[in-house]
Amino acid sequence: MIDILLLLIIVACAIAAVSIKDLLSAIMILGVYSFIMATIFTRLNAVDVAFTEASVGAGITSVLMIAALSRTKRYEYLYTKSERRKPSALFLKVLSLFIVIITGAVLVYGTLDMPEFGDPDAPANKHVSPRYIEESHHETGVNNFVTAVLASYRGYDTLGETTVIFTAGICVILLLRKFKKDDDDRYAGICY
Amino acid sequence: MKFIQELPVLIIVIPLIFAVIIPLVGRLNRLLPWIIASTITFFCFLISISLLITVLDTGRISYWLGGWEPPWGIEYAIDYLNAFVLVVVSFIAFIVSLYSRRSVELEINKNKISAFYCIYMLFITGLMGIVITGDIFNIYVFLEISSLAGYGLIAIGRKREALVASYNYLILGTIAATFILIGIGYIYMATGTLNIADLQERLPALFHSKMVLVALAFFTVGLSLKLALFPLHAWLPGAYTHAPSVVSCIMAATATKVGVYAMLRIIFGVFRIEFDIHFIPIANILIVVSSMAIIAGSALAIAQTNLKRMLAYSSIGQIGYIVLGAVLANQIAMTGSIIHILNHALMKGALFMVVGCIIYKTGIEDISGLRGMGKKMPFTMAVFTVAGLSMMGVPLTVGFVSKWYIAIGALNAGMGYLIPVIITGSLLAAVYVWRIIVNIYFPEELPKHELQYTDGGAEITDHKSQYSEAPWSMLGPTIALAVLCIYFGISATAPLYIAEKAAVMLLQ
Amino acid sequence: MIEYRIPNNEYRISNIELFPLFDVLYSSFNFKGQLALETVYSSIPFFVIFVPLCAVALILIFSNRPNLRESWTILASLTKFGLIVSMLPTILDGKVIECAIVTVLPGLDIKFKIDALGIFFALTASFLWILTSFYSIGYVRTLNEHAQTRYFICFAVAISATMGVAFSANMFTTYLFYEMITFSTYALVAHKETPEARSGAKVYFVFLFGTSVAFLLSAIFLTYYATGTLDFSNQGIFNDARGKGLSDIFLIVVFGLFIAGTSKAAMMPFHAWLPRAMVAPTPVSAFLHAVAVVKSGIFVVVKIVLHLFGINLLNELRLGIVLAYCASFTMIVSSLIALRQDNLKARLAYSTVAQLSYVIFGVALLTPSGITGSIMHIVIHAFGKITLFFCAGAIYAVTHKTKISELDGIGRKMPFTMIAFSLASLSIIGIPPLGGFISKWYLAMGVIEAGEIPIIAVLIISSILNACYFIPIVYKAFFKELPPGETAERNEAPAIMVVPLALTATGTLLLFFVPSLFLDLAKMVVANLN
Amino acid sequence: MIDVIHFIQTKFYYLVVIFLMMIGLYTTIASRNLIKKVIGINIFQISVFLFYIAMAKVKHGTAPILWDKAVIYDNPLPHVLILTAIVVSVSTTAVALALIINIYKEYETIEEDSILAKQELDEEESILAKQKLDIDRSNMA
Repeated sequence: MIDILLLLIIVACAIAAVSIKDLLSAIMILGVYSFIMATIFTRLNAVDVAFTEASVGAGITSVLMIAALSRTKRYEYLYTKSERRKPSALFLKVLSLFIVIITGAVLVYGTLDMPEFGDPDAPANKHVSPRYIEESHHETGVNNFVTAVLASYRGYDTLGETTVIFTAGICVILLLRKFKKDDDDRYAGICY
Repeated sequence: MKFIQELPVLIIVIPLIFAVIIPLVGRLNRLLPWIIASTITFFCFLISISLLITVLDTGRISYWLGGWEPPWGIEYAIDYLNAFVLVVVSFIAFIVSLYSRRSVELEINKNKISAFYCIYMLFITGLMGIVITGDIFNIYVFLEISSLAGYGLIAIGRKREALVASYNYLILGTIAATFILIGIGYIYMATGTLNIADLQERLPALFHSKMVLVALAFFTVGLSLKLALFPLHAWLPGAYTHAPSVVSCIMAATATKVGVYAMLRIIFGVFRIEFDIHFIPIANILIVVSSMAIIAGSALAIAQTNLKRMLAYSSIGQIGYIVLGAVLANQIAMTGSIIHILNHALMKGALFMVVGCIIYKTGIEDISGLRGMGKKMPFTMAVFTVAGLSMMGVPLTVGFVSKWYIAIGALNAGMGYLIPVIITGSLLAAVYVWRIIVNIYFPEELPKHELQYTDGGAEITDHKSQYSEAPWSMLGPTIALAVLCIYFGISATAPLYIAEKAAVMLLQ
Repeated sequence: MIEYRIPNNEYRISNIELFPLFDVLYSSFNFKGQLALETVYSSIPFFVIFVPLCAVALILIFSNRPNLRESWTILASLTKFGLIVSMLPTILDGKVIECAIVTVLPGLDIKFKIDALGIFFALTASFLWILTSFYSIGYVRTLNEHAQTRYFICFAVAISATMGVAFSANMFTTYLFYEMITFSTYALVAHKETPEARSGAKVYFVFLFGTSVAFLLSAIFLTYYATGTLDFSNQGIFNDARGKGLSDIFLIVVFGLFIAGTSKAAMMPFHAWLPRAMVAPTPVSAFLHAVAVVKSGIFVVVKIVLHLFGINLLNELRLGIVLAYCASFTMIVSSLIALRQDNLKARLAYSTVAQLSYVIFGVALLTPSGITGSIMHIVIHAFGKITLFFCAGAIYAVTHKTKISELDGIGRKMPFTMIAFSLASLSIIGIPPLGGFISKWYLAMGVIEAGEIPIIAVLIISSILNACYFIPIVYKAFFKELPPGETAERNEAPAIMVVPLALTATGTLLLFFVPSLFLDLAKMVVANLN
Repeated sequence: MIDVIHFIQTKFYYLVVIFLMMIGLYTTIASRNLIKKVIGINIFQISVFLFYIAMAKVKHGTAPILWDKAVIYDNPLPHVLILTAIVVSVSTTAVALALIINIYKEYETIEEDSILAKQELDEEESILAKQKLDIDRSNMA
């Protein structure tokens, strides 16, 4: 029952985050969204993921967003009625709705053949993962299977993940650090 | 011996390590990042060549990362197809690094250069990772590495439009990546595995499953976004136009090619062709879409006044050729498609390098600015002519080789009505290329008030009289690519041999 | 009496008996026995193509020293002619020279094969290149043209490509050099860089490149797909595929695409580029648009008809006669248009359009005499038309006159030029004792052999029209008074221009009296068929 | 009818996930505010994470940590994948935000419409400047 309640709340959060015009509030609600998501993860026994989502997803993302917001504008532009009725705006809306509905319909169509929720005989639980559950303790000596897989079996994904952080870090530094202008800026005089 | 066996992982790990080192040593010497980037990409090129030779000798290489056998661990699987693409990517990366020094010095703030080379290396690593890995989730991770690096590279551009272009690319790229993630989820749910070879074995039994179908749809849409297939190309023109020349060059020559590779791998390597034929008409949809891409991309290219934007649209058309050849799904067309990965990398690389040379020397990005440039920069313009003719698909250039294969493949597939599409693409290419070539060599007399603007200096110079060629450090690599455009146009035996093997492998 | 005995299919060239004089005159080369199509391997063809390209490099290097630069052009033209002549005896022995350069793709080789038809065309073009080189030097120096280096370079590339077309052993090689001609001559047409030159060149490019990509390339794709080969063969290459159930509609479409693709042959409605290309300097018009470019177009058509489809196949499909009617239409209509032109070069251009259709007409008859006549017309028209263009150029260089209405009495000022002009125009009209008569004779014979007597009327009407647009010029030049203010003083162009045109005019005469070399080659082509 | 109810009962997690995804995707595409787009993309991605985690759940399973009493464990592999994906998602958000800050610095707005308008102005200006430069130079000449 509590699961259903959580899901309802999270849907409400998502709708609220998306529709509110005050971006600061939207960001806060997004934080709440992440946090409830972490709770749901815990309910689904994904404790490691829940930790990460709560700290990284809800925490860091919110902090970053607020930091960004502090340097830009807090309120989203309110379109007037006439602006909202312009053909281009309407077209965009209809197009996005169309895309979204199609995508959603395709996804729902896919679920028709899905194994039931929690089915222990689902292929996802049968083929590769049993070995992680049965052997990883012997093979790696770690009690937590998730950690074992993360660090050992799929260690290179983790290396990739680290690289992603590094790449993002360098990009952010590149974008935000104030660099001195070049002394001899050859582009200064050229217009094209 | 040991070293040789570790090559598949070294080609990823070495550039990764040096990517970290570059910003550290960048403070010591301004030239050092460039030297490292060139050396390491050259090294990667050598590794990829040796991998290719090994593959040709012994067949598929399977490298188990961390010693865990697939499907439990991650596998780097190298066969004809990705060995070939790996060589293309690392070669272009090497050539572009060689070329980059002067262009980067001019177009990028000096203090950002070491960061630039760092991201550049990460970008290449990401691309090579996508190509080499045999694990579908690993593809996602590397895709994100290369994409993030790509956003950074584009944002380095000097004009403020670059930021917006980068942001647009980021949004669409992230949507694409998330689509791919959904696809991975669905397919994992259906099969319980992430290893590509394992997937290929387990999928045929599940072809009737709706999950598999949806997974394919999401992969196709996600990858089409990434490789800028026609209606989903919105991010590409802006990104190529506003990025620094070197970045446009590397992205045009490698990034979309790797996207195409991923598409080939997933549509044919994971799902097999029977699936397309018997379960959904995805091949037919893609034939229509790619034909549209060929025509629309080339037609839009004609309408452009900015040289880089024109080349960007022409890329969209050329990507159409690659996808068209692939989805015709017979050996000849597939060979054409695979070889076009190399050919388009060569010619588009050369063209963007030419643009870099022009910008370096004159700052001109407008097509009209090329007026009479033939006298001023004869070598650069000769390269432009060669690569341009190649775009038109003139015999003895690489462009003809791929078009020939794709056209004959279309006929063999019983789709003769695609010939007009291919031909129209060529003709439209002739319009936008020849227009420029004429302007280069047969400059029109301008009315007096439209005098040519040239260098940043106030001096008015006449293109016709002055010889002012780009530095050899830029010209050398550019000419090298043009020479290869002709060499592989005359004697395409070696790449064809590999492409054919790859095609056979994909279609069996 | 010349007899060509071919296994299984023995026939004689009938007209020889009808006209005994020919028998005496033309049997100097006595070709007897079977045509043993022995193949000789040699690298000479490669050098023939390569020599002008070497000249390009040398011209470029010595671009600052005009005399030295031009001497390379001359040297190259002589060397090339020598090389081609050196191959002649082998060909006349009934052998075929082959030379494979490189395999681009499996099934697509760059390969040369010199047979009688190829050497026929190569001989014509390379001989005329020598004369044109001299003439060009005179022309560009007299008029002090700009960008002379580019001019000579493009000329050399164009001639090299023309040789490539003449020698190619398969459709791919042909296509390759065919495109090369377009690209290299573009620069020559746009040479003056004036707005008219640019727009003329644009039309030129759009027509030539556009049709060759849109139609010729598609036709090549389809041919390769249907037959798996592009090699020329005397029997045609479609027979096997047809035996396996290739539909006739497909063949008709491919043939149509081929013919539409060879717009260099200037058949209506693909002729529009030719008059527009007259913005080029006159030696270019003379050589390229009377010999190299248009003739390579014609040559490709002949190749397609004889060696790609084969006479038998076209006869069965009844395509030959359709093509012949198309050509007839072009002949008449363009002659009518020519009548209305006042610009001398434009009139010559439309005349060229008409004359080119004679060649297509002849070959489309698919009869031995028709083919012989059509091949002969390649060389005969080349000599005649190049003379006419040379004369037009000489007139322009000296007096800057371009219009026919201005030519009153010019024969008194430039007698040599105008005599040459008269000879050439009589030859084109087809009056004996000039070369034009021979080709028209054979064409008429061809019509009779084909049993399509009504079309003979076309030949007659067309000849009358030819006379109508040439004779008045000659009349004006010699019998009208000079316009007031001009003296009848002799004022010829420099010798370097007059000598070539005198030589080509003499050529038109010689072709009537001693055509044996060319005629034998043409007959060998016919004998090789089937 | 029973089928439908059964379907919803057994797969309600997935259906909710899909609904959340679509909210996110819609915002990403339709919103004209740059930060709102990032919010949308975050919702989109996080809901995909839920999809994976829901997939990993096994009835009566326990968290995939070695435990004496446990008989059935949940599937650990999707957890691993999502740990990676969360980090990737945050990195992307960081870069996007950095870009937005820079865009705001340059354009003084984070609304797509006004950015587009300013870009058009830019282009017009550069054309005008070019013409002016040309005229200046021709005067000089």
